[in-house]
Amino acid sequence: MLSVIVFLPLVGAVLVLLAGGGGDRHDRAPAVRTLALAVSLATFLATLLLWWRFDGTSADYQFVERHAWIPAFGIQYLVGVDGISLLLVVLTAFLTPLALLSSWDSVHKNVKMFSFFVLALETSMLGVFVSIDLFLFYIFWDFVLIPMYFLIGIWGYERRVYAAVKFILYTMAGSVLMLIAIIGLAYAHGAATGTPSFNLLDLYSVHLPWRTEMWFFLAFALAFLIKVPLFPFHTWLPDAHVEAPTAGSIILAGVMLKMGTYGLLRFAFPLFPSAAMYFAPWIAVLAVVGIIYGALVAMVQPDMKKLVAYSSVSHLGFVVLGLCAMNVQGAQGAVYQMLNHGVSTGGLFMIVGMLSDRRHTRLISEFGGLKGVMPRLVAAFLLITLASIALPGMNGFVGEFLILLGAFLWNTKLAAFAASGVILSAVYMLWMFQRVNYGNVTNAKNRALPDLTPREWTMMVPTIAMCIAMGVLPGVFLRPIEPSVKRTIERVTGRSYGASARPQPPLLATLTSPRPDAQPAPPAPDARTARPGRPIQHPRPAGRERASSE
Amino acid sequence: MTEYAGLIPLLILALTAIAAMLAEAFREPGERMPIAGLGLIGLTGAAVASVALWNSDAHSMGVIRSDNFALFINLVLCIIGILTMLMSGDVVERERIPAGEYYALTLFALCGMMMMAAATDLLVVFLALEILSLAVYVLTGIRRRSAAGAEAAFKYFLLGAFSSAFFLYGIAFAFALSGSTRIEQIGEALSRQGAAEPSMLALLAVGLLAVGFAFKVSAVPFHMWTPDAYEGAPTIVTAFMSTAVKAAAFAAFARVFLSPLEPLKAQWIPMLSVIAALTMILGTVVGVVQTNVKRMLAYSSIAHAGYLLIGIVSANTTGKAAILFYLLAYAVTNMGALGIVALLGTEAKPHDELRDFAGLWRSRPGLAGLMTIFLLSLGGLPPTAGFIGKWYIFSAAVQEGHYWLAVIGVLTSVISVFFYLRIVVMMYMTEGSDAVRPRVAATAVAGLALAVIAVLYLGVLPTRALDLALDSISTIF
Amino acid sequence: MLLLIPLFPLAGFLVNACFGRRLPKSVSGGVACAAMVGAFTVAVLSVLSMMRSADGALQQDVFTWFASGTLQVPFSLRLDHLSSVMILVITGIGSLIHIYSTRYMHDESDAEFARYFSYLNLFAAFMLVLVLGANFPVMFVGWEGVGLCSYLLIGFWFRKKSAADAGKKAFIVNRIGDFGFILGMLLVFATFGTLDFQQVAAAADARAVEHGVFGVITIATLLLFLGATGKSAQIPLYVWLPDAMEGPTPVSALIHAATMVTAGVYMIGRNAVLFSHAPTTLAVVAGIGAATALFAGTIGLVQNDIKRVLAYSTVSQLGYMFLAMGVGAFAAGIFHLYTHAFFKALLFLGSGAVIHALAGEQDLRNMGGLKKDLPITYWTFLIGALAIAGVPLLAGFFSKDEILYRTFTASNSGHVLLWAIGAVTSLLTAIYMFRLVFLAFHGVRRHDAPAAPAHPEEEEPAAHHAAPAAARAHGADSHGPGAHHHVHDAPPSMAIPLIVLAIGSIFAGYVGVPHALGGVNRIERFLEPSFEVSEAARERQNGAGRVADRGAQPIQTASPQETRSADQGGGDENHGSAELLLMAISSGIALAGIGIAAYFWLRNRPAADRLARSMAGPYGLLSNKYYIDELYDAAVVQPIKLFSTGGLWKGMDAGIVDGAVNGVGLAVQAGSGGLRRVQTGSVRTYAAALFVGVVVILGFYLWR
Amino acid sequence: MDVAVFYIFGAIAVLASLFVVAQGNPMHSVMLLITSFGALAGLYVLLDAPFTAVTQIIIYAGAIMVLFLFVVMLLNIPREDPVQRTASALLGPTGMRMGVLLSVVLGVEVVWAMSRMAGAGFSEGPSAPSVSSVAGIGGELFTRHAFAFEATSVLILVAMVGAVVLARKEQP
Amino acid sequence: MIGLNHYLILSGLLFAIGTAGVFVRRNLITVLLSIEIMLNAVNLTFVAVGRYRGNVDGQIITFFVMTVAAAEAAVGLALVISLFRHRETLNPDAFTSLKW
Repeated sequence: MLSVIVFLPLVGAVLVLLAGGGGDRHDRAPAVRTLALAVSLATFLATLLLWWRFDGTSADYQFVERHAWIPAFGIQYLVGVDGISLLLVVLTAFLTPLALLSSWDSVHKNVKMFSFFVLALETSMLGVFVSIDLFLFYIFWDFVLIPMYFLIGIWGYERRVYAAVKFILYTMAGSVLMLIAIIGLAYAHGAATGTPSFNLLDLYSVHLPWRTEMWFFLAFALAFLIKVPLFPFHTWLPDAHVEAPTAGSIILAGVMLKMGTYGLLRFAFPLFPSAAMYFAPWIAVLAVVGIIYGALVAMVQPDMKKLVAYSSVSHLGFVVLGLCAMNVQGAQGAVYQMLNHGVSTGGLFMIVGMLSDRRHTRLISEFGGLKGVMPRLVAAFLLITLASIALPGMNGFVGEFLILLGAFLWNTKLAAFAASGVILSAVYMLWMFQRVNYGNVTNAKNRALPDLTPREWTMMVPTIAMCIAMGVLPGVFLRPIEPSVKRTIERVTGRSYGASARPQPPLLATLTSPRPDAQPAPPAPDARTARPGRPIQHPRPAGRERASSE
Repeated sequence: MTEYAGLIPLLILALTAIAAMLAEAFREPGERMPIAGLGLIGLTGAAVASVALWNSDAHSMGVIRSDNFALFINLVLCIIGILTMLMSGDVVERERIPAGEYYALTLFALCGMMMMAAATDLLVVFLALEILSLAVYVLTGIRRRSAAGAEAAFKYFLLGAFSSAFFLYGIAFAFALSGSTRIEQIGEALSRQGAAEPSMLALLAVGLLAVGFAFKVSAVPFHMWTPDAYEGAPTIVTAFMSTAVKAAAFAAFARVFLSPLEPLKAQWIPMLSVIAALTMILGTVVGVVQTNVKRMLAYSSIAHAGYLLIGIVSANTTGKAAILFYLLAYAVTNMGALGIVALLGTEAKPHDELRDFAGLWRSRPGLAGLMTIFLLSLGGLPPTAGFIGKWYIFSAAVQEGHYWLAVIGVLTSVISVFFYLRIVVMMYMTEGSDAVRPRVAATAVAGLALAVIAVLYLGVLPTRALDLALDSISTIF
Repeated sequence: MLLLIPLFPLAGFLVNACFGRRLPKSVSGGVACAAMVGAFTVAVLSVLSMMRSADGALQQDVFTWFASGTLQVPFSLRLDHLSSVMILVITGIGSLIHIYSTRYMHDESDAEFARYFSYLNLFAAFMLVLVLGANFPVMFVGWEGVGLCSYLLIGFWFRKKSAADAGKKAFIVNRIGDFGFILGMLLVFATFGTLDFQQVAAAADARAVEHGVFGVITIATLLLFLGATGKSAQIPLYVWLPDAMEGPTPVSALIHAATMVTAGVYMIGRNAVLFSHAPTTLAVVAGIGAATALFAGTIGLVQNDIKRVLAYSTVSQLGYMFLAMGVGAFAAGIFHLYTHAFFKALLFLGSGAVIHALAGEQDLRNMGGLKKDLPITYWTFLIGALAIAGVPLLAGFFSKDEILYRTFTASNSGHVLLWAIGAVTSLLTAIYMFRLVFLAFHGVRRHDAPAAPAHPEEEEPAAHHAAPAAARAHGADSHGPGAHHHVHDAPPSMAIPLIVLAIGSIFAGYVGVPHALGGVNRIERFLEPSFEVSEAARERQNGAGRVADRGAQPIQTASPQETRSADQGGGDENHGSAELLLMAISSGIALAGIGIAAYFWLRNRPAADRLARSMAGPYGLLSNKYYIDELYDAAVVQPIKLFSTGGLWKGMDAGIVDGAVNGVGLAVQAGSGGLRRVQTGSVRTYAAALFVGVVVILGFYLWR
Repeated sequence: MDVAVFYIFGAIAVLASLFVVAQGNPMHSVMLLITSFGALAGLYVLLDAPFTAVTQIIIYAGAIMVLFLFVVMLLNIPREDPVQRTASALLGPTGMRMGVLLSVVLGVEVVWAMSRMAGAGFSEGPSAPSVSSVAGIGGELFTRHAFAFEATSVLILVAMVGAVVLARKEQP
Repeated sequence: MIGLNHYLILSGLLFAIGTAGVFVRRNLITVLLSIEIMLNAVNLTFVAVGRYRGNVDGQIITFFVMTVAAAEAAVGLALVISLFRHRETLNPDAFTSLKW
């Protein structure tokens, strides 16, 4: 089942190659497009089936497939989904057809190869999310770069080559260190049990010396944080986004950035709990800086795509913050926010793509007064904008609220700073929205732009429907996430002594004089804040103590 | 029979080479003769013989040991040879290279390489080295009309001779140490001495032998000949020597350093680590600004030597197996990449400058696609052989705790991706020059197809090859 | 049943949003009005059934909205006495304003007309959710939702830059408040482990009142109050409301006078128990409220845009309400909210009628003498003005008086000062309202008069309104009919709402006749239960209540009820005369204000100009609204923009961060360029390199 | 006696070699190298290796050096080019001096290493009887070193083919 | 008494002189001659070690080295001739068309 889902797009990609004939044949383009779309839709339907058959109450991996691959090194073809990855898989399959649609009219250059790369990209992204074997994961992880590189480099805008090269080198530079850490981890397992293993579930139980754990964590975290991208590792993103074709931007923002946060949650944190606990505050600080920084920089961007790109930096900062909080609300909210951001930012890029298809520019100053010209498109734009600024009732709110709640329960100050992102997101999005859509039509070129075409309707309707559905009925999505998130948190915090002694929220600690007042009333907001029976310790990760006693 | 069984692949190749010369001698002027076919037959025969000898661990004449290690290298060399033969046909004709001599020297070189990989006597290693070196020097300069070819050959020759003098001096010290050039005896003498306080002779021997091998594998700072020789040589020869010479030299390197000199591990690991690091760094860094594809790939080949050195530095099972696998992966990859460069050349122009690749995607999408796969493999991106090879090598380093080498390795491989991508950028993202693109012969296509299949096969399903490599290293150590 | 109330307008929204472009105005307007009337009907029925129900409240858990860990957020609606007042106001006044709008907006195209009504319906839906929400997140849905609708409606004439800017400003300023609201919510959850109003109240009740303590409840309530200042346009976040007058006038009436802006007041009332446990916060609320009331009142004195005057008046009145909340007079605050909804809606609609009649003219200086032409408008407007001024026996009198009385008798420190401010504000209110009345309806028409040349400082930011109408007629988006024509009075569909509201403005106050006047203050008694911890919640709290058992019981569990009943007990006997006295004073103030206005703007208009000239400094300050907008712009907006552009984007991002990234690339290239120079091409260099290697290696070995 | 002979031949070899590299005329260099080889042959005799000494004279001095001489005369360049001003410092006289310096360092290193290897089998006379008979050498050569011997045939074949390929005049 | 290290030192000196030749001389033929010096130095080592160890291998290896030297000389001189044909010079520094 899973393998079928993962490799169906690849098979489709090969079929596309065959169907496209030799060279760049324009007469075959419609057939190629249709075929690619059909394949991606079939994949999407398959993922829906997967969701349908998924047992949302279990935290275990489901639909597991296991084949020996390189037995000498304990490498397996081992795939499965749990609550965390399930919806990301669905998201990937959901966005790919939209991405294909978004480039329906704007890509003319070698449609065959374009479709090929998009489908290959889908396979690799799906592979990233379903891999349980770290080696397999890394292969997919790295392979993702290749199709994306070509998508940006061939079908992008003016500075596409620079952006593509920067994209691939930057993200590769981060991930190669992770490769070393993966290998080191596998051998650590080998040293402990006699056989190296790349199976994630085996590796969860590996105990590392503090220094090793720290370095490995940093290697993993760097790879993921670059991908996220967390401030200050984000500069590849604006370039990549701005230069990528619409489909590339949609997938890049919609799915690929999530690979980073997914990796943090799935790999970096549970594999190295002590180090994760030790570094989480620092990462969270970066995340909060990123939230504000991304928003402020987004505010002053003259280019819509760049603006949305920086907004991604800001939004993903929320996700990372939620992960760093490592409590149920934070982590669940983070996972949810990954989905939200995928849909809403995907939608934003679709809109920007539509505008730039019409006008061949993305500069905000080139637009103005579009609402009078294209009311439907602007209405869609507005809805997506609202989803992006986390209006309650749209998807973004639930995620951001949970994240802020989780963060708040963990560290009040950070959450307070992060919450200012709520203001700033409204500032930059609405300002952009206003400059583009309101006012008089000042630029004659904008006077006669066509409104949404049927093709664009078919892109926008599902996207907006998802935005609203995820805002109104988040339970449907949150429920399967919860068991897996909880288990992950147990892995991270249960094993680390630091968990029970998370620092008291400083704001409360300093501002409330009678201490009992500050104690949360039962039911305790989160199992993590106070675990009965655990002595409160100095909030220092155990590993440090281990290291210092050596 | 068993006394000579291990020589069979060598003999087959030597005889094929002689047959090629004779064929040339009996060729009427202007007659086309499928000498490459002859070579293919011989190489296939050698490969079959190698397979047949598998697990036999045949010792022949006291100095040739056709253990699985040597046989694995034999197979790699046969693959390189076969690919060379397949892709040479057009090139030889186009460049007006004397066909008989070209094939004969290639086959002699391969013969020398196999000898080098299997030799258990330093003297034989030296002779084999000279055989392959002389053949390759000549191949480098085989285009007599080309001044660059002559210059490249001369530089290669002069430095080769210079370094082989050092190598020989090293052998002399090893001889002084143990009274023999047989590696078993050297090993015995060394382990008799104990590793604690190695004698001055042993150290000199290690240092000078390392110099000789490092030269052949083009490690920094013994690499200077590489870019010039690779650039000046006919491209197909570049492909051949960048892969085959490296394979043979690393085989001997591993056999000598990991077996008799193993007791001195503590002495040579720091030295080779530094060399490996320098090699990786210099190879990639200088590769960044190259504008000639052959020269770029020459620097890339230097970098790859650095990665392979990590395997030797690691000096463990994984490392040794990794060397073998990496050699195989690198062989098919680089043969493919340089093969395409060779096939793109025309009589008038070699078309090996970066800008000559502009727009290849339009004019020759197939070649561009293959080139991309080869370049990705060189860069170590999945799902290609190059990735598995790098992973394997770095595994070895990590296993031994040489994290810093692994880190340098991965970081330089990122840098190297940059210059591989420059070619990709040219091919896909730059508007094309209207360079004449020659037809590509069916045999060459077959060769490229073989190479790309191998690259992808080794990248996706490396298990068999990895097992084979692991199976091949039991006898050295 | 409760769900139906917001669903009606939501359905109306969906119909108009999806099909409105193709529907004629009669249908889309009809649908919208029907939805509101339907909602009103259901609301009345709900209130009736609530009154009959045992615990005086109706609750409906629709579904679990979201849940994570111990956080459970059901989508619950709750109707109790407090919210019943609100939903009646919203649906009732909302219906009237919808009806009014069908005429007022009739000049728009079909599509715009439908868009207008879809927004208006959506607003009503969100407002009802806000009011009915049984927990913080659901309230927040409405809270943000109304903000959105406000944004959309303010920017309804999106082609006008000022309108779009105002909409954006409203939303963003609201967001600043929401920032506080969210944090407050989070802190509430972190403290009490729940977000349900009832449970929070019960849990808070179990804690000590934070007298003189800057405790967690104080922080939480302050944060929530920040949200309230945003939504209800209090200092320091009031700046959006005057600008919001860029929207259509009915919108100003509904959203920016009657309903949305009172959400902050409502929210405090909703969390009365929580707030009464934080005296510090209450003091802040009272202080801010009073300051805002005075501050806005002074500005209102000199504005020349008819709607802006009303807007500052609204801000000022909202300040009153907060003052009431701050002194613990929650019922009085809500009472004023309720009466204010009537007369302020009336005033806005009346001004709308004027504007409609004058083809979009909003500048007072261009009006005058409209009494004859617009009799209905005039008389209804006059009633509204009298009501807001606090003239006895009209609605505003009772509620305003209640607030002043409560303030005077409050236990807050400085309560007399607060009272004094309130009284002054009351005077100002009377003055500016009647300035408005006299300028607009009395005297002679000055519609083509240029803006007073003698007072260049009177050039308002919104000066384009004052520009000759003929010039504006060219604007494609001028919302009035193009040219001057016969000035006509409000047509029936506009007149009827005016009349109904006028009646309301007169009689709405009689539900709260104070004891001093022999009344029973029915509204206060009606609202009381909503400001206390319900028995059911208290039981739940005690049942689960480990908190109450932990440690010593708080020394003093001051529920607002106790404080109030203590006050009241004394009030009836001891303060009865005091209350009458105060009442007399305020009545006097109102009449004095009217008198002053009459002197300056009816009798001796040059005196007003002279006064303005002689006090040019203060006058300029006031007419420029204390330069607060400019201050914000210079102190906050521009620095952030500059910092973001120059510091963060160009400096940090492109310079340092990306510079580092590209720097690595350049360093590699430079290193590459340098290292390749070693490759001289000369074989002897190569040999030297090789030789160096040999010598170094041997040296390394021999050295050791 | 042995000592004197060693030093005399050694001195000749070193001096002749020095002059080979120290003076510029290739013809003279070849001649001096032959002298050096002769001295080495003398040392070989001193080392009880008369057969090697003979081959040294006959093959090395006689055949190989004649080949060199032949090429020197064929190309007829009695003097080398003057030092050119080149762009890179590594090519100029400084570079040359650096090379010489390196050689000196190498020489010092080796000499230092060798002189430190006093002790058994190094500083005293030969301990084992010498095997210097041609028969003995031949026996060893064709048994233990048979493969190497065969390998040289390939080597020579390659050299021959190579020399022919490289030196042959381009066919029209 | 002449010890083995005398021979080794002598061969070391010769080897170093040979290396120097590669750098000093600007004539390809002399450079080749320098390499011959180096090979001969090594030969001396082999013979001396063989003698002092009573091992005939030293002399045998010398023969192989001579063969190699001959082969190298053949190829090297062929290359020299080929180069000379292209450039009419034997200065190694003249051949720098391949660089960087």
